[in-house]
Order: sequence, then structure tokens, then C-alpha cells
Amino acid sequence: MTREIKYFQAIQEATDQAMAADKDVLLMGLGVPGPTGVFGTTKGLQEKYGPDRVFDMPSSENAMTGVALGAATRGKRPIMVHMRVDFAVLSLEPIVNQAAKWHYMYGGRMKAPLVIRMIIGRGWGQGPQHSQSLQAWFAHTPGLKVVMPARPYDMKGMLLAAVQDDAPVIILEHRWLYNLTGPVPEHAYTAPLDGAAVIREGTDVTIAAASLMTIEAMKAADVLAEMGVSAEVLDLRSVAPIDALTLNASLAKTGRLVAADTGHAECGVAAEILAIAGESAFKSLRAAPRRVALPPIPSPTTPALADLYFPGARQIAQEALATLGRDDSVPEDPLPEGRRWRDTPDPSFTGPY
Amino acid sequence: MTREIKYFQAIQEATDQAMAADKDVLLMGLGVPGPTGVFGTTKGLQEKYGPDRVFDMPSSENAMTGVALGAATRGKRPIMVHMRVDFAVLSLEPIVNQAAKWHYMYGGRMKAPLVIRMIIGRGWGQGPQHSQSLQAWFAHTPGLKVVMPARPYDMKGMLLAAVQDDAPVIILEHRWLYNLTGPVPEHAYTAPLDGAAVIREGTDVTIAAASLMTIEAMKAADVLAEMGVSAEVLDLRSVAPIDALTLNASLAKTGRLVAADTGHAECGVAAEILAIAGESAFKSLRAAPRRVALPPIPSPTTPALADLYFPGARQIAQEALATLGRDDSVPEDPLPEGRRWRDTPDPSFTGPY
Amino acid sequence: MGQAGFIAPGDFGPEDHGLSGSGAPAASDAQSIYRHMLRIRLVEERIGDRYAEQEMRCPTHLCIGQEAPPAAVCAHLRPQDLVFSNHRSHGHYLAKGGDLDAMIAELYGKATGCADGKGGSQHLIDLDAGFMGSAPILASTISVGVGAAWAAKLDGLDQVSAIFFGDGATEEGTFHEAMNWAAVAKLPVIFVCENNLYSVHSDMPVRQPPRAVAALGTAHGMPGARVDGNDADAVWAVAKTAMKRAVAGDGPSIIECMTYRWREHCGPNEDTALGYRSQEEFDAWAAHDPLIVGRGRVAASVITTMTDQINAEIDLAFDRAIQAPFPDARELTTHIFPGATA
Amino acid sequence: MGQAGFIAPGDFGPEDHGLSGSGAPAASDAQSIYRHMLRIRLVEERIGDRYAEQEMRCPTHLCIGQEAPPAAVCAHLRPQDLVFSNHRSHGHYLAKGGDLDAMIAELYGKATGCADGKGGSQHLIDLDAGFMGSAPILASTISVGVGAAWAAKLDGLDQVSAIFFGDGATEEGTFHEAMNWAAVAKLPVIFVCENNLYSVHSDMPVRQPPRAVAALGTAHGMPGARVDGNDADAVWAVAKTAMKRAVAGDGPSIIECMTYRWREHCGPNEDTALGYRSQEEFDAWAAHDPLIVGRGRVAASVITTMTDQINAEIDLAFDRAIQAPFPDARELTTHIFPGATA
Ligand SMILES: Cc1ncc(C[n+]2csc(CCOP(=O)(O)OP(=O)(O)O)c2C)c(N)n1
Ligand SMILES: Cc1ncc(C[n+]2csc(CCOP(=O)(O)OP(=O)(O)O)c2C)c(N)n1
Ligand SMILES: [Mg+2]
Ligand SMILES: [Mg+2]
Repeated sequence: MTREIKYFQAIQEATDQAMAADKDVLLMGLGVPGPTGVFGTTKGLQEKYGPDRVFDMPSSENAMTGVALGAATRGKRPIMVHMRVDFAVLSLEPIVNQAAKWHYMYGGRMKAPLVIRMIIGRGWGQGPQHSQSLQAWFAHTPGLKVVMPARPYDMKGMLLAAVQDDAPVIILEHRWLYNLTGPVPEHAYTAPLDGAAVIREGTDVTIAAASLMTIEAMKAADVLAEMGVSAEVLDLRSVAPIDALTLNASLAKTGRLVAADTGHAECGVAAEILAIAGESAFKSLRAAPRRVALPPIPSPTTPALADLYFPGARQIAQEALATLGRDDSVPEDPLPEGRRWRDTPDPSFTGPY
Repeated sequence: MTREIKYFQAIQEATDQAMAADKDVLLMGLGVPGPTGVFGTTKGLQEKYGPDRVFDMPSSENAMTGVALGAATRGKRPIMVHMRVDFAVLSLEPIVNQAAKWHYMYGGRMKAPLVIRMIIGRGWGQGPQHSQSLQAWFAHTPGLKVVMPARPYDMKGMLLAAVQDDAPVIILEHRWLYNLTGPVPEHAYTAPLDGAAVIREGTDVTIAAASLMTIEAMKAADVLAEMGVSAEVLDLRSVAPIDALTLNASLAKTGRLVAADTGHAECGVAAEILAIAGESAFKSLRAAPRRVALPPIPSPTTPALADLYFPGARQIAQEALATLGRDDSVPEDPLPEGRRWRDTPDPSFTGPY
Repeated sequence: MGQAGFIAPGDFGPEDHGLSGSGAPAASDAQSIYRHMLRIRLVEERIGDRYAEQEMRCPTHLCIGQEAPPAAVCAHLRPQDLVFSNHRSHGHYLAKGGDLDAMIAELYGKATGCADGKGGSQHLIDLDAGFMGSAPILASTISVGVGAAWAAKLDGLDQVSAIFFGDGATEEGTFHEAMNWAAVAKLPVIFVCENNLYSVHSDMPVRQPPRAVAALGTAHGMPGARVDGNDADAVWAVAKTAMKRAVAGDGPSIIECMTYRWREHCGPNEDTALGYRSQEEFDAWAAHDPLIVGRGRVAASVITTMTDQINAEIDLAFDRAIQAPFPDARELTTHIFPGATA
Repeated sequence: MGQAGFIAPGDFGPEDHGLSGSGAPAASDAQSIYRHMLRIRLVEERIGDRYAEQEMRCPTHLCIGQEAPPAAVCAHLRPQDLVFSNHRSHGHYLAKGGDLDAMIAELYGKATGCADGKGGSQHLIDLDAGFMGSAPILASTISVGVGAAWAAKLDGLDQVSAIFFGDGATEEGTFHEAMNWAAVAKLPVIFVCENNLYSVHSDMPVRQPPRAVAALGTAHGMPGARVDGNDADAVWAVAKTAMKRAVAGDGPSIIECMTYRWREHCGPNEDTALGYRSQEEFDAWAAHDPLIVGRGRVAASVITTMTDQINAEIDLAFDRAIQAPFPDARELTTHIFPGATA
């Protein structure tokens, strides 16, 4: 039986194995060598690989990304970590104007094998500037590979694959996945950066999701099953590229689509999924496809509003019912005894981060 | 009969009138007071309104956007200009994390009435870092209004409306529109920031487009008319919000959709149009909707590849035919005598900008 | 993680980079400054005490140990002057006269909060007090504060912007861009760097070369001073010169206040056990408590009275916050765009 | 637009911010530097002459008048050293030994270009020569160059990164961030600012306070020097010290070269008619031509021979470029991702 570990441990283990295998792999970011080790994901690695390869940096997201790019052009394979996607907004110039384009614009002479990990925040009042989920921006940018693993197995394998890949790879990790457990082999392995996976088979409706929304989609599928609906859950794994073949194969079977994403709907990943379905699976579609995504509102801090802001399994199930023409409403999961808010992933989470 | 002026003149005139009407309106940006006046759009305004209100700035896109925001919170109405969208990438942090969110996150106590003009480059070897068209990023961001006027009339009216609006407004201006002429009243007027316009009626297929693609769509409609197809052209004018009502009304009539955008397809404005159509006009759709957008490739510099890279009227018409199940091919517009490349909007354009 | 170092309060002594201090606060001013420091301390301690109840559900950065810079700088600010702040904002908010009830309610996520609960601890605001907002993206409010000063200058207003930020924020490029332009435009700005030696758990040597943050002023065309940031009088003296410059139209200044954070970066607990800083270092700075340093100028009995008054005020603020309602569901879609919804 | 000013070549005299020059190039080195300057000049002039034919269809920033910094700095660089450049890149590319044929072909958008035509004038590259690329987003390659130096340091390589940028680029925050980290990590970097007084049409006073760019070095923990950038010997002397520091592991330095652009910001024409700079100013700098300043150390007959040789080389480069094929349509989709397509 495969060992089970948590998502954050899978990240740490993949990084450890990548660094052990290749001395050119570097790890950098605010707090990377610090005592809390970026929520455990970088813990112990400076002790193991030394301060030359694992190191802290100034709060200079822009230039330090350029530094990573420069090192990458000289054969290094830096992994850069941002505790929040929101901070990485400062580094879009080097990521999007430069790293994404250097291979092409120099006629293939340059390579930028860098990996940038960005953590999507949520809950405990993360608010407007600590809970953005901007994968759509990166997916909109040619030259980047953009992945959002939902499960520990994929997280480990895709991080190892990303480090080996010669292109810049953006990995978006949802903070609420960090304590989820799953089977993860102990040895180093890679998982493809570009394929979706059907992680639950069904016949009535396809739920295409990534990252935390994949977990919510699985919960929704359980709820739907009780309501007599057989949902197929597609874990996109990668949002650039999106695996249209697997999506369309699923739609050929179900004819109905709910796309669920942790970002905003407008020009977001959910929009892209609907666009692909419309373009290439139009004949399969038997009902209007639906999106579950953040509303077009900045993220509020108070739990009283945050709980209304973030959609989850219930909204996914509701939209799935809608594709079937049903208007019975999906009940809200009751809160466990003693919990008033849904602003933490589990009760072990007691703030402030 | 209404006077005809060029697009760039409409910008200059709107700015002039906005500044004349309200002394709190400021104009700033690299080269704004310079001798070429940002392709004529800011010409003569420093002479008229003085160096306090019209001024150059250091190459500090990030902080100067914060400066504009700060001034806006104190009652000013700054208009900031970027010669290329690509440069504005450095200012995403203050635009997206701050300006877009300050009204909401401070419970309505703050306002950020700033206007940011960004010019989309193309042609004459603008290449990978001078021809990005990143409207999708802004449209993905709640709290911003994002407009892309295609015609001089709208440009003037929407710029005047943007200056009066209390929200941050992003205006994307395609460089190839600058010399286009159209009727523009001399007096100051506003045009709504949020509605699409049917600018050509048709019955067979709806072409929804914005900015330069609206112009290309009109040409495509001519071509299609010759091929026996009646195309309706919808000028989106605003890409955030997108006017779904007008779109759906058109689709109710035509049942077919081509979305054309100057940006990339993936998670782009064209994706959003298809998503809206799928969600809310599914019953109207009689054929798979199609996108005309940039391929997922950085912009190449050489005209030999740039000419293949940018889609236009021909590709729009071709996709429109496809929605009708036709596979006859639309001929390429012959190049005028003496021109080898399609990398300039018109022969008056002789580089380098 | 390297070995935790030991930097004592006096190790980074005062440096004059063109900005010298002038005078000392009068007795009544010193007492008022002390009262502000004490009030900030007591508010922060109360938040720390009650944070574990898990009713203040937002990231909260306490400024215990760092009370002198806000109190001493704001002592020079007039009602019309403006303050811009960062993630560690409570002291700045209170020193500028921000409403205590609205702040505590904001931490509790209540409708009566200073941002209707939408902002939390990281997004305090009180426009009536001239507290123009705080935001946790490092260095991001610095340019905004410069922009406000620019508006004031354009309007011919006698209005100064004081901008507070940490040592880590000076590593962000936008800080340099903002300094540069404030100097070019000769704006009435006081840049106040609270250098507490750490950015989260990272010490200075991994982040900056060995030079005073105040020395960056010279590079950007403005005078600067590094002072003992736990000595309110020292901060007051250079802030006075900076204020005089700003009001006279002589342009911006930068003040670097050497200080120390007592609690964990974010949250209510002490954290020397983490190992990134030593207990010796902590103890040395705790002994150099701004409330001890400043005590000489205020009678002990006065301090006792102050303490009681402030505690009563804090009791009330917490009571009110806890009793206040949460924002209504409708608030979710309110204030996305100005004027769009009520 | 204000009144065009007048800044003469000597107005911003040398300033020593901790980096002094050492010695002067030997005669043979001086001759080689002169040859580089002359070659850059002649290449740029030829581009200027032929640009109006509209066959070089890309934004092109000529460096006529600014030949000394690339020639004199690169005189110290060894084959293994690296150069990073900006939009005004031709001089840097040529001085570092970039292939002339491939550069001209790149301007013509040909398949034989140094970037297969995909980059154009703004994206030159020649890895064999250690010319690591140029990019027109201001200041963006500065941090990349620092990163390359960091990789070299990690690998224990004896390799220096020289990074060229303009005065305008120093206004970008990333420049400061990169300087800061180069100093923290003590990297083998030479920062070379070509201060030609203008950023497009904007003069210094609207962009920066009155202080030398070289003075920013001090703020960021490294020595700097401002020198006459039209005097190759002066540039050479400080670059020598900077190089020595870099090779010895003593860390980065910054050199500010005061120079002047003769042609319009982008394109082949003269532009004093635009009015943003005066004819007098232009004339003063034209008289202070680096090719005149440097002429004393090279025999006139040698210069004549050089000129002929270089012109022949240029003739050939243009002939080859013009005859070369454009990239095939397949190239559009090639090299989007490494390894994905051939
Ligand atoms: C752009 C950005 N990068 C990183 C962070 C994460 N972060 C929050 S506070 C902080 C430390 C800041 O240190 P300093 O400016 O010295 O302030 P202090 O917390 O010490 O008061 C960091 C790195 C952030 N909020 N914003
Ligand atoms: C981020 C960014 N902002 C603006 C521009 C437009 N731009 C191109 S070159 C230039 C002037 C740069 O001046 P300087 O660095 O002094 O170099 P010079 O052209 O004088 O050699 C500007 C503003 C740009 N390329 N990138
Ligand atoms: Mg600090
Ligand atoms: Mg310049």
C-alpha cells in the first residue's frame, strides 16, 4: 500500500528529491530558509543543501525573478516561492515579458527553466490582497506552462516534472490543500504537466475543475449521487495547456458541463473551459454549460461576507442540477458543532495565517 | 454634417475638453509633454494647461501609478498614459491590488477616479515586448472598468466618460486605429462605458469584436456579403463589463457567433464572449461558436512571420463561414501595388514606431 | 537558517544624513506622546490577549515595542496632515487619531468597523482623522502617499503626508521610485522607516548591504537621519526638522527609526522559540522599551491615571465591537464601484 | 514642453563615489578600442543610411555618439564574460564580439539573423560571444545579468557580467532591487549606465533629482564613478578597477558614463528640430565626439586602413542579409517551448 502524506509534505519531498538529483536546482523566496519554511514546504532544506542553494531574498519580487531567469539562462534550475499570488503580481514583467518569451524571441537560443510556486490564500480574513487566484493571467501568456495540482500525488510528480522542464512553469498551490492527505510514492517520479484526469466517472454531467475546486467537485459529486445524478469529475491538473481531448471525451458521454475554478469567472479559466467546449464539443452539449467561480468582487475580509463569497461543493452541485433542468436546491453542508464560520479549511487552522 | 477627425485627434480633443472643464483633471506619462505628444494625443496640452497639470514622469510605471492613485484619493482625476501595454505590466500591483480594490476594501470610503490609457502596439517589428494586448488581465479584475473603443466617436465620448467616472477605468487603444477617421461632434459629450453597439445589422452570423477587431469585422462583413452571408457586427466597446444582453439579442437573431479579439484566445476576451454565449444564449446557438484571436505564441518581429501571426478580416470571414458549415475559403486581400508586407496599418506609416 | 545574531539597541547608532534633530518636546507634548505610546501598547496587548478567542479572524500584526515612531511623528502632524500605513498599522492609526471603536470593530469583522469589516486589521482607514489607509502589500502605499502630497502641492494646501513602512519595504523597487519622484517634485512628504531588524523571520544581512536605510535619502536627493526609534524624543527631534522642511516647501525627508518588534510577525504570541532571533537580543530590546525610555518625563501617578482611562476606553471598544452586528449579506455586493450601489 | 537646455560635455564632471580609475590602456589596447568605436560608428551610420529603404522593419535605436562605453568596458571583458543589454544594443553587441552578419540579418528580419528574425534590433543575442541578449523593456535585463553573475559565483566560475543601461532605466525600481541584491550577494557585476542626458525626449530635471547616478552605488553598498563617457580612456580606467573588483570577488561596481546620442531616440534621423534639445548642445557634444577624443592615440593612416576594412565587412554583411531568405512560415510555431518542436 502506498504511503499517505499531506500535500505540503509532497511539495517538500519533491523539492528535496529534485535538489538531491541535480545540484543545479536552487530554491529561493521570502522565508524559504526560515523557521516555518513556507508552511512546511521548504523545511529543513537549507540545512541539507546549504545557503548557496537554498536561500532567503530581499522583498524584491521583480528583480529576484529576473535574477532567477538570469541564473536559469546559465544552467541553473531555480524554484522560486511566493507565499501569496498577490505578491507575485510585482514580478509579472520578468515572468511575462521576459521568461515566457526568451526561448521564442531569441530563436530558440535561450532557455528559462525556472519554476515559480505561488500560493493562493483564503480564509481567516486574508481579504482583498491575500487571496487572489490569478492563474488566468498566466494561462493567457504564451510560453508559460501553468499547473494547479489538486492532490498530493500530482503535486509531487508535477513539481518534479516542472523542475526538469526547460520552460518556465508556474505552479499555483491553494493554501487549503496543504493539509489534505493522499497516497504518494516515496521515490522520485514525474507526472505530466499537460493532461487532465478523470478522477471520478459519471454519465450525467462533467465537472471540470482544478486545484481546490477539484476537491469541492468530488464532494459535489457525492451530494449529486445522493440526488440521483451521476457526475464525472475531471481534474484539469494543468490550466495551460488545457486538455481539450479529455474534456471533449467526457462531454461526449455526459453532454453537460460545469466548470469550477478558484479564480474570477470573467476571462478566467472557467471561461476558457466553456469556450473550448463551445468550439470543439458543441455537438455534444445538451444543455447550457455553467461556471462556478468567484463573483466579480474583491475578496472581503470579514468571515460574514467571505463565507458568502467563496463558492464550493454546494454551488457546483447546484449548477450541475441546473444543467439537468432541475431546480431543487442543494442544501448547505451543516457546520460542525462549535464552528460558526467556513473561513478555515479545517479546525486545526486557528489563524493568523 | 458632423465633422470628421481621426481617432488620435479624438483622444486629444477629449483630453483637452476634460481638462478645460475640470481643473482637477491631470495628464501624466512618459513623453506626454514631449514634442511628439504620444502620437499626437497629448499635443499642445502642456502649453495650454501648464506643467503642473500636464507633465512627464520618470520611467517608474509602478510608483507613478501609485502616485496617480494617491492624487485621485485627494480629489484629482489623473489620466495616465502608457505608450505600450507592455510597459504597464510594471504597474499591475498598484492597478490591480490597490486601485481596483480601494473602494470596496475600505467600505466605500475611498474612491480612485483614475484613467489609464494603454496603447496596443503592432507592426513594424514591434515584436514580443511591444505588441501585447492584455485587456483580458484587466477584465479579469473586479473593480476596473475596461474599454476598447474602436471608432473616433466612441473614443472621445468614452474618454470623457472615463474621466468623470469615479472608478478606475482602463482604456486600451490600438495603435492601428490612430489614423482612422470618423464623425465626431465638436462639443464635449460622453458615451456610456458599458454598452455594446450593433454597428451593422445582419441575420446569419454575429461577429462580436472590440477595438481594431471591430474594424476588421466590418471589412469581414463586406467580404461575407459578397459571399452571400449577412453578418451582424457587434462592437463591444467595453470588455468589462461585456454587454451580454445586446450579445444575446443578436444571437437570438443569428444563432451563430464569431468572437474576435486583439489578444490571445486562452482565458481571453474571446473566451469570455463564448462563455457568455454558452451560458446565457445556449438555446439560440445553432452552430459551434468560433474565436479569432492571437495564437498562443509570442509576437514575432520579422514581417515574414508577423504577417502570419495577426489575424484580420479574412480569418473572421473564414470562421463566420465555418459557423454556416461552409468550407469555401476566403481569399486574402491583395496587397496594394508596391507593398510587400501587411505590417503597417497604411502606407503613411514608415516606421520606426 | 543561519545562527540567530545579537544586535543591541545601541548597535546601529544615530546617523545624520543631512537631517539633524532640533530641540525636544515641551513637557506637555512629551506627556501627550507618552500617552499615545501607552495607549497603543495597551490596545495591542488587549488584542493579543483576546486573539486566541478566535473572534478577530484576520491577519493581525502587532506593533508592541514600536510605539515611539508613530507617537512622536504624529505629534507634529496637524489634523489636515495625512498618514499612510502598512500591515503593521494599528500604532499609526491610533497616533493619528483614528477611531478606536471602529478599529476594534474592524478586527472583529463587524458592520461598525472602520471599513465595514471588509478590510480587517490590514486595511484600516479613518478619513476624518487623516488616516488615509493601510495595505499589506509591501511598500505599496508609499507611492500613494506621495501622490496625495502631490495633490496637496498642486492645490496649494498646507498639508504633509507622513508615510510609515518597515525596513523590508525598502527592498521593493517602488519605494525607490516613489522617493525619486518625491524629490524631483519637492513634495511635502516625511518617509518614516520603522527598522525593526527583521522582515518576518529574515534578518538584515540576507536582504540589504550594510548601510543605513536613511542613507538612501542622499541617493534620492533628500536628507535623512537614523535615530533610536525607541526614544520618542529622538524621533520627535528629527521629525520636527522633517516637518519644517515639508511645510516650508523644501521637499521630502527620510527618518529611519531603529526599533524592535516584541511579538511574532503576525499574531499575538512571542516567538523567540522559533530561533530566528535570540532571547538575549529580545531581552536587550525589551529593556530598552519605549515606555521605559520615555518614562522620565511623565509623573508615575499620571501614568497610572492614563492607564486606567485607557483601559476603560479599551473595555468599551471591545464590548461595542463584540456586540455589533456583522455586515448584512447585501454588503457583499455593495461598493464594488462608486455610485453603483448605495 | 519646457525650454531646451544646454548641457556641455564637461558640465557633469567626473565624480568619484568610491571607484577610482587605474592607469590607461596600452597603445595596442587603445588602438583596438578605437577600432571598436569606429566599427560601431560605421555600422550604425550604414544602418541609418539604409533605414529609409524600409527593409529593416523594426524599431532601431542607434548609438552614434555613444561608442566609447561599450568599446572601453568590453576591452576588459574576456571571452567567458557576459554582457547584457537594452534597446540601444548594437554597440554592446559589436564590442563584445557579436557576429555582424547575424546582427544585420536580424535587422532585416531574415532567417539568418541572430534570433532567426524573431527578435529584431531590440533582441540581439550571440551566446558564442557571451552577448546574452538585449531587451527593450527598460531595466529589465539588469536583474537578469545579476542572476547570471550569481550562477557564475555559485559555480565558482571566473566570469563577470557587464550590464549596460541608460539613465532612464535607473528610474525603474527593479534597477534598485537588482543593485541591492548584487551587493548583498557580492556578485561579479559591472553596472554600466550610459547617461546621455535624455530618456526619449525628456531631460533629467523632470526625472531625477540633481545627483550622479553613480551616487546610487553608495546607497546600494557598492562603489561608483561618474566619468566622461566620450573619453574611452576615462571609461577604461574605472572599468579596470571595477573588473579587478569583480574578478577578485569584491563585488559589484557602478560606472556612469556621461555621453550623448546623436540621432533621434528611435530611428535614423537627426532630431534637434523637435526642440527638446538645442542645436548648441548637440554641436558641443558632436565636437566632443568619442572618435575625435580617442584619435590622439591612433595614427591617421591606421584609421584610414581600419575604415576601409570595416566598410568592406559592412558591405558584405548587408549584401548577405539582403540576399538571405526570410524565415519559413513553419518558423512561426517553432521554439515556443524548448524541446517541443525542432
Ligand atoms: C510584496 C509583498 N511581498 C511579501 C509580503 C509578505 N510580507 C508581509 S509583511 C513582510 C515583512 C515586512 O517587513 P518590514 O517591512 O520590515 O515590516 P515589519 O513586518 O518588520 O514591520 C513580508 C515579507 C507582502 N506582504 N508583500
Ligand atoms: C518599462 C518601459 N517603459 C517605457 C519604455 C519606453 N522607452 C523606450 S526607450 C526609453 C528611454 C530610455 O532612456 P534611457 O534609459 O536613458 O536610454 P536611452 O534611450 O537614452 O539610451 C523609453 C522611456 C520602455 N521601453 N520600457
Ligand atoms: Mg521589519
Ligand atoms: Mg538616456
